[in-house]
Amino acid sequence: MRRVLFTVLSLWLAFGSARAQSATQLRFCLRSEPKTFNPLLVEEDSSDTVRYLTGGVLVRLNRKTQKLEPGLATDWKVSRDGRTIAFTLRPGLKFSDGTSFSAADVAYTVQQMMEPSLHSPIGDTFRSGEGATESKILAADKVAISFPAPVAGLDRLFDQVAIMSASSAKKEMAVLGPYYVSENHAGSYLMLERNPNYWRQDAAGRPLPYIDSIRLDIQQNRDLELLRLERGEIDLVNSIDPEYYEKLVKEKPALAHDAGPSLDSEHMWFNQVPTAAISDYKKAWFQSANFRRAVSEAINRQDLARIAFRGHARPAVGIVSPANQFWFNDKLRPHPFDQKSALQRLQKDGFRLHDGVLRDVNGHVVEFSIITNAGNRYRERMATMIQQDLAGVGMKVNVVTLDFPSLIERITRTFTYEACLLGLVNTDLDPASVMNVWLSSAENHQWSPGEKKPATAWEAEIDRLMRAQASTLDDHRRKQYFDRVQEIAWEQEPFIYLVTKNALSAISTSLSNAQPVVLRPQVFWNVDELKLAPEVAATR
Amino acid sequence: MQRLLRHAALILVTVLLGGLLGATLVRFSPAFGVDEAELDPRRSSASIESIRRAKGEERNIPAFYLHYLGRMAKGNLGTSRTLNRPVLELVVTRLPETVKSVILGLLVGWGAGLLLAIPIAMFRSWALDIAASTLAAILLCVPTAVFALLFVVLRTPGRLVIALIVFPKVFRYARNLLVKSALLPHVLTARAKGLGNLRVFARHILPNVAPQLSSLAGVSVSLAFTAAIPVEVLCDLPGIGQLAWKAALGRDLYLLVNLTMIITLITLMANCAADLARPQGARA
Amino acid sequence: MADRLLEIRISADYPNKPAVLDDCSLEIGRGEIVGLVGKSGCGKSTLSLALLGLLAWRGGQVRGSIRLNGRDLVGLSEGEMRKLRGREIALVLQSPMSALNPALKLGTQLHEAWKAHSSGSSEACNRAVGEALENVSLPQEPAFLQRYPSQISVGQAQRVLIAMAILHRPPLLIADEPTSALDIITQSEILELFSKVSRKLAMSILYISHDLLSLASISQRVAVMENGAIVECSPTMKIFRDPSHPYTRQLIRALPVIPQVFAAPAR
Amino acid sequence: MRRARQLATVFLLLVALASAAAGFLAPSGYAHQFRDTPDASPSRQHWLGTDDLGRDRFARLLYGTRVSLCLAPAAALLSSLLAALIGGVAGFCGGRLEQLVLAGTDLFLSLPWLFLLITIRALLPLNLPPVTSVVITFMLLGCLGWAVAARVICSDAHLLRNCDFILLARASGLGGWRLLVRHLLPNLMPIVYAQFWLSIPIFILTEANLGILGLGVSEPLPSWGTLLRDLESCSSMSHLWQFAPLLLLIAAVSCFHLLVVDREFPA
Repeated sequence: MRRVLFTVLSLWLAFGSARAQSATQLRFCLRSEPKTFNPLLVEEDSSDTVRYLTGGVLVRLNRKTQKLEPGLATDWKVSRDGRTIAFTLRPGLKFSDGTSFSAADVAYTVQQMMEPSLHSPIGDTFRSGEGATESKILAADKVAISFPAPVAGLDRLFDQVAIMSASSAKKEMAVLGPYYVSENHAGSYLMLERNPNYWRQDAAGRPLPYIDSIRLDIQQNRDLELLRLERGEIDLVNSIDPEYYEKLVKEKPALAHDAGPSLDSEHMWFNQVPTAAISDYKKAWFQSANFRRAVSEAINRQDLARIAFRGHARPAVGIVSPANQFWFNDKLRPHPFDQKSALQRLQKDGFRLHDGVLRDVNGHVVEFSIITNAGNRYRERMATMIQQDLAGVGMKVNVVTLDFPSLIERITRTFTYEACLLGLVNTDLDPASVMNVWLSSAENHQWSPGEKKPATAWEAEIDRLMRAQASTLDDHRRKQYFDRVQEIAWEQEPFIYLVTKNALSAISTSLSNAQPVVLRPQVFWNVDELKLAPEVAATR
Repeated sequence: MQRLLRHAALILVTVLLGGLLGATLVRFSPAFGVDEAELDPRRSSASIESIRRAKGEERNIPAFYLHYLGRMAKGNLGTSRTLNRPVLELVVTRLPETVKSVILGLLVGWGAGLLLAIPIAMFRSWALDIAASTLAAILLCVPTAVFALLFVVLRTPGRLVIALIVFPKVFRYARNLLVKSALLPHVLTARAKGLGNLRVFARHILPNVAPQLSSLAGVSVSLAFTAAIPVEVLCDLPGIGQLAWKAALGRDLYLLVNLTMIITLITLMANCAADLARPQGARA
Repeated sequence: MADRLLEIRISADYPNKPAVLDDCSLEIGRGEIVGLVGKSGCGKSTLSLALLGLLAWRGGQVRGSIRLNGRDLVGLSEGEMRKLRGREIALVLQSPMSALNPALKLGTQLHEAWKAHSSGSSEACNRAVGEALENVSLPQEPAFLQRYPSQISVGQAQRVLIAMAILHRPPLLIADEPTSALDIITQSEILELFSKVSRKLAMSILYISHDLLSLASISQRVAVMENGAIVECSPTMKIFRDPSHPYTRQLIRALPVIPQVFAAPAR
Repeated sequence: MRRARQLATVFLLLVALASAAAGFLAPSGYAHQFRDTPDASPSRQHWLGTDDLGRDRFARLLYGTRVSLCLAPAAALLSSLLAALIGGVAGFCGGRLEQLVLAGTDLFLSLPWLFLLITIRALLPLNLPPVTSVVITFMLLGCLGWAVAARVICSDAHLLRNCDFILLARASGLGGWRLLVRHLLPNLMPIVYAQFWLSIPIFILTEANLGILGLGVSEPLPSWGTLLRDLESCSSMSHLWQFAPLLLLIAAVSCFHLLVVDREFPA
């Protein structure tokens, strides 16, 4: 009896290990639960990760070269007026559940995306003018989409549009990307299995992706995440904080990767809303370019980068990060730290420094508060350092940390704040994606949202330039316009850009082919080409 | 039986009132109905406007609450705005995690507390008494959140923090109670009869302190649940404590109201069970 | 006294406090009732606990010697001491209601006392309990044994305690102020009971009280304690007629009625 | 015990003295950033090293102690007074009112106060000096902390109500307000006093918990809570001096515990 049991056991073990050897699993962490699996409604990071791993797109932006590559479409063409794009689709493709893919699915996806009641954030980026969007199915593998007005950078926007099936019973869970969601243990982990119907093959004709499944653990605590990486329980951390990076460099330097300046920057701005409930004399300061420039010059950006970010950031130049190879205006330099020049600028506006206290023309002491979100250690540090820097030119600054909703309420509804320190996450390279920040009528024009008409001449000029670049198709002409926008913003500093953070990541040595870049998703952008070393695969 | 019913009615009323007050608190808190999505630069003005309108529901609190109670009677607890899922589902998936932590914490805390307190009372071991009392005194002085931070740094399971919170309270209370009871005349009589330590403890001390210990049990359950919030937030355990924290930060009306009611219910039930365990009239 | 049951010569103290018993010496003969008198706080109860080896539970320490039948009890281990308690030395405490465990039935407590030292059958146990109850004039029917301490009177409770103490017919019984919580009639009944039991079972009793009169009515000798030491120990008659120590004289003078005692100090 | 209590008092006085003399002991101040030496180890210039922004840890510790040691007793005073008022009146009047108040405390204890604290902080005016905002936070804690103490005081007042001397006072024609002020209040004072001492460590710990969760004192002012928050960033045990605030917190809170009269039984 015992012998039989033993035999059965060993057989089972052998079978089990054989199976483990053949199946490879990539593991990493999400910082929160994905809020939605509908690719059109994706807003936060976790859903975006799932969309990137599962969604099939018509064209794919190569995160490394920053150039477009064919995806589900083998060929595409934007019409001369910039309103229509025509795709030629790869033939014979199937969704993960076996439903076949055709031009009808593209038309369905676009129609869903542009549905006004859905409020798709991606849909908003396509909305350039009033009117309906039309999709024409020219053949089973040919489709043309026409927008009511020209859309700048139209082809690149499709990098974000994961195509959904018009007919599958599984709705958005039927996908065209390298993986599909097989299990969802809410709050704890997600399992993604290799999509057997994925279209890509490697040079040798082997079907991609190489890795059979992905396990996404939901893990908020970054300390624990790093610990699990060091233990080999997970294979990568997409973006890590400078402090953890430093720690990793000390303990396991082979795992740490610094891809240089990212697209993300930290900035502060003064409240310039004309109706805001703050004193008129303060409004007058904040609306003065001299005042803003003086504050900017009184801040030691080098120190911010060196101390607050442990050197893994660099002084920011302006709207566009140097990492954005095409759109960055390389004539601009970060504002230098120069308190003398700052005081001279202030004197032009009638401010006087006396006994370490700065007073304006009418004798009001210069004191204001900076709000930032509680719990973000880096912003709190920067605010505290700015507090000391500005004390050097006699300004008294109060740092107030607020929970995020309260902060948002103050900067978007009640406008009861004086200055705010926040960061901007850029997912897109094209200036079209920041239209809603720079147009003076936009809601995200944060220093003074929703202006009926531009409050200043330079805002009017930015409006004109932004509209001009949006309606131009030639990228070089667009860049000329946008360079000018960057210069005006550098000159006027409605946003005082502080630092550009580096893209830091951690990757297990067992993961090969990983080439971390600055664009999201930094580490697994080439997920279908990633490979796990065999010895690691064997132990799983 | 009547006593039980009265207790149940009182609990029900308190829980419902707690829910109403919680809802009012959330509704009139600053930044109610604000969504992070509004900061998405891709969003057009029209789309932001519509988000705001959608969030602007639930303005009238009594109407909301009545409507909510009506739906709750049908088993529908509403939908969480921040996590985009039904509250019932969230609670059902998160509650076991917290209950696991709390039970483990209580077991370990009570086990350690009693294991140390009983020998001290029964064998009058001075060295053990001083060592254990000092340990308990120190543990009592450390904020819960510091424990949680240290446990993360030291890579120890976060659940045990609850044990460290429960242990000193149980130990100090049980030690004092047992030492006092061990000196009572009837215990002396029992010893004078020549009974052994074990028997004296089991028959003459334990039954007499059981009601007081059970009331401590009630207190310790609510203590453990209170400790669960910072522990789960800082140690990243997906329980209802963490959920409550997220709900508070996200002004998640439905979620917060439900969690308030659940936590109130658990606390009151624990206290009530302890109350009922005590003999009638003994309550000062 | 040739036939000595108990010889004590001890000092006792609690940590960080002055000595409670200071070289206190006392002898008790077989079958003799010795009264111990002194004002409250002078160390009477400490002495009784020291005799039973229970002082350690209160955190106290004993030095000196306690000879019971020639055997020194001071150096004995807790286990050995436990075997003596209830079989060689028994204790009756002051307030019967708190000395009985309120949570257990009378019968349980009596049986438990029996089983602590005898492994006999339940029949033997019942017999012994019945006998003890009879000795203290309590009803022997099962219904009585089913009661809880809160369901009987104080006098009955004290009788139960005595019954429990004499269950194993110990040679020595220590009664620590057994009557001070009782009303005057019950008090005299219990006193009567003590002398009866002593005679019947040839049991020595150390009767501790602050009430000289009640004590005088049953004891053959009286020991007077002051500040942890026995200052005088003489036959009862002598204590009243010819007290030698000033403290004893003070005690006697404080009594409301002396003449009757002079006439008939002991029955 | 007495010795320990004296030691505790001396220690607390020393700590209070040191924090009062912070300006003298740590001339660099709590806010100045030595940007050339962030995260430094202890040296002669910086006894406990510097924090992540280069601020002197020793100075921050002293100033933080000042905040916690001054404000926790103030909050404790506020909450015990509230508790005495609510609990005392409820316990004394008894009946429906008492039940109502007890149910009220249950309800009060079950509300999401963490949430209230978050939102009230969000409502404060922005240009408040950090000192004012921390005072407001502590006063808020004081206003929220009465419920537990009120239960204890209520039950004590309830017991007192049935005491003989109150009966006597009533019998001699006293009533209402006079009874409350002359008889009840003096007898409630010890328990209120005990509650006051008992709640000081509770407020210190609450502030520390809030500080760690990021709801504490605003920059650059330190408190024990914000100092403990730095533990989060030290992910190794190599920098032992970073634990100084924790040790001081433990020492101070245990001293407060020692000073409190032992009243361990839960309310």
